[in-house]
Amino acid sequence: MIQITSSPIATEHVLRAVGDPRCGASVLFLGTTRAETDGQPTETLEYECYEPMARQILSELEAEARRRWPIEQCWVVHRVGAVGIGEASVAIAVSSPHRADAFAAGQWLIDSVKQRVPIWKKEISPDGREQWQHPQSEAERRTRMTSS
Amino acid sequence: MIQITSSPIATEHVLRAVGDPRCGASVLFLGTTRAETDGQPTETLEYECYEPMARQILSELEAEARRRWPIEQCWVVHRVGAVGIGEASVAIAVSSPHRADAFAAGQWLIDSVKQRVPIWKKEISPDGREQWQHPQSEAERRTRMTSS
Amino acid sequence: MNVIVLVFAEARVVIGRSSIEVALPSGASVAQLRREIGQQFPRLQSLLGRSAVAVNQRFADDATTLGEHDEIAWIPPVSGG
Amino acid sequence: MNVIVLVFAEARVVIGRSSIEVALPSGASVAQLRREIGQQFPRLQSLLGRSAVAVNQRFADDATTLGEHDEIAWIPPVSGG
Repeated sequence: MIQITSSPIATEHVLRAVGDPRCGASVLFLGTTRAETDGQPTETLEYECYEPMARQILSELEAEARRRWPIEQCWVVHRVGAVGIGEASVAIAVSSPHRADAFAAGQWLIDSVKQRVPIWKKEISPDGREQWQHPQSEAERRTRMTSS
Repeated sequence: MIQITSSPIATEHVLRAVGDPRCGASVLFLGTTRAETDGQPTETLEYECYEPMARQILSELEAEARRRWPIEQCWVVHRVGAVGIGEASVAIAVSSPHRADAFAAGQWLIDSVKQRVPIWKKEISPDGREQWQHPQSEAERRTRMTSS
Repeated sequence: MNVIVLVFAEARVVIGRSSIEVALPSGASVAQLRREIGQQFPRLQSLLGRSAVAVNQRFADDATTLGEHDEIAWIPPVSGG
Repeated sequence: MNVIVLVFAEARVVIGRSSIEVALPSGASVAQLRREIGQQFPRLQSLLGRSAVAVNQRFADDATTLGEHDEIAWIPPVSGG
């Protein structure tokens, strides 16, 4: 299940939705807005999305995750618009009979979302400065992959 | 934070509790009762616990996870008593500035809970047969580590 | 032919519009589109060089040829999640 | 000396009690305790062989010596999670 929404992500709903009597393991990942990035304070984040293509790529990622791991339920929810400190910008939940698969699929999905989905983040600092995040290079992109 | 409880696990509360403005990533793992194990139907599970020692070991596991990964918040909740199909017997939630640490710590914690904490599971089948789960050997224990 | 190119994020803000119209010879490729955009918006050349181009909601390489009715998008490096 | 040993799960059910009292020479080790329990409950020897022993809520090896006031527990293979 793929969702792109400008409302706060209903994490409890996502978690309930991946519950499955065939599954012994559910893994939920939440990406949330940090108060600081590299020592710079953040007031809020704003996400822009090329929505039809983002839906398309997210659906492909879900299909690929289902091919690679025996997962039963899979939800990827990405928020767009303004997201305050501590709020979730992305939620990924998978359930699987065995926990190693749920962890692996969840981690692969969030890594892939960050690399491949046409969504962009703007950081707004408390003094009003706005900075679009466009990773500079492969090296920087690899750094980003290990961040948040 | 360590909890051993005979009430249903309040997963949304656990998730909120690990939210932290310093953290960009939260990972929640839920271990839930499957309707079948190796083709055998399960009606319910019952967990027995040597509680003071279980608390002691769980606290040590939390401390070790905090030493090994830069996690900010860490909750391990284990349910005891009867747990119905689809309900969570264990919830593990960690938050971290960087998501790879949250995934690694969460996975290590559930693996360690299954190996080291004095808690025992009894499977009760629909026809009333009861079977305590006492893994036979290291090899079988390794198999269990990859299950649920 | 004239193609419409959707633009996003920093490119959108600098250009001040969410799409641009670009005149190209008919049957032009993504590579030609990139050159034309780079000439129109020299301030965005560095960002353009790091960007992808999508045609009909799929990432496209430089050799892909374009038609007037294709949905074309300039995709700056992504930063979702 | 007499020590009290807490028992759990299948051991508890087979024995029918949640603790047992075991008579041991004073200063006896965990290894001696295991032998004594094995003789008292021959049906549980296989489970006992796969079990751990905890003393004062810590896993203890066979050489650990026991005192009358220690909290001793027979820990069958665990299956939480």
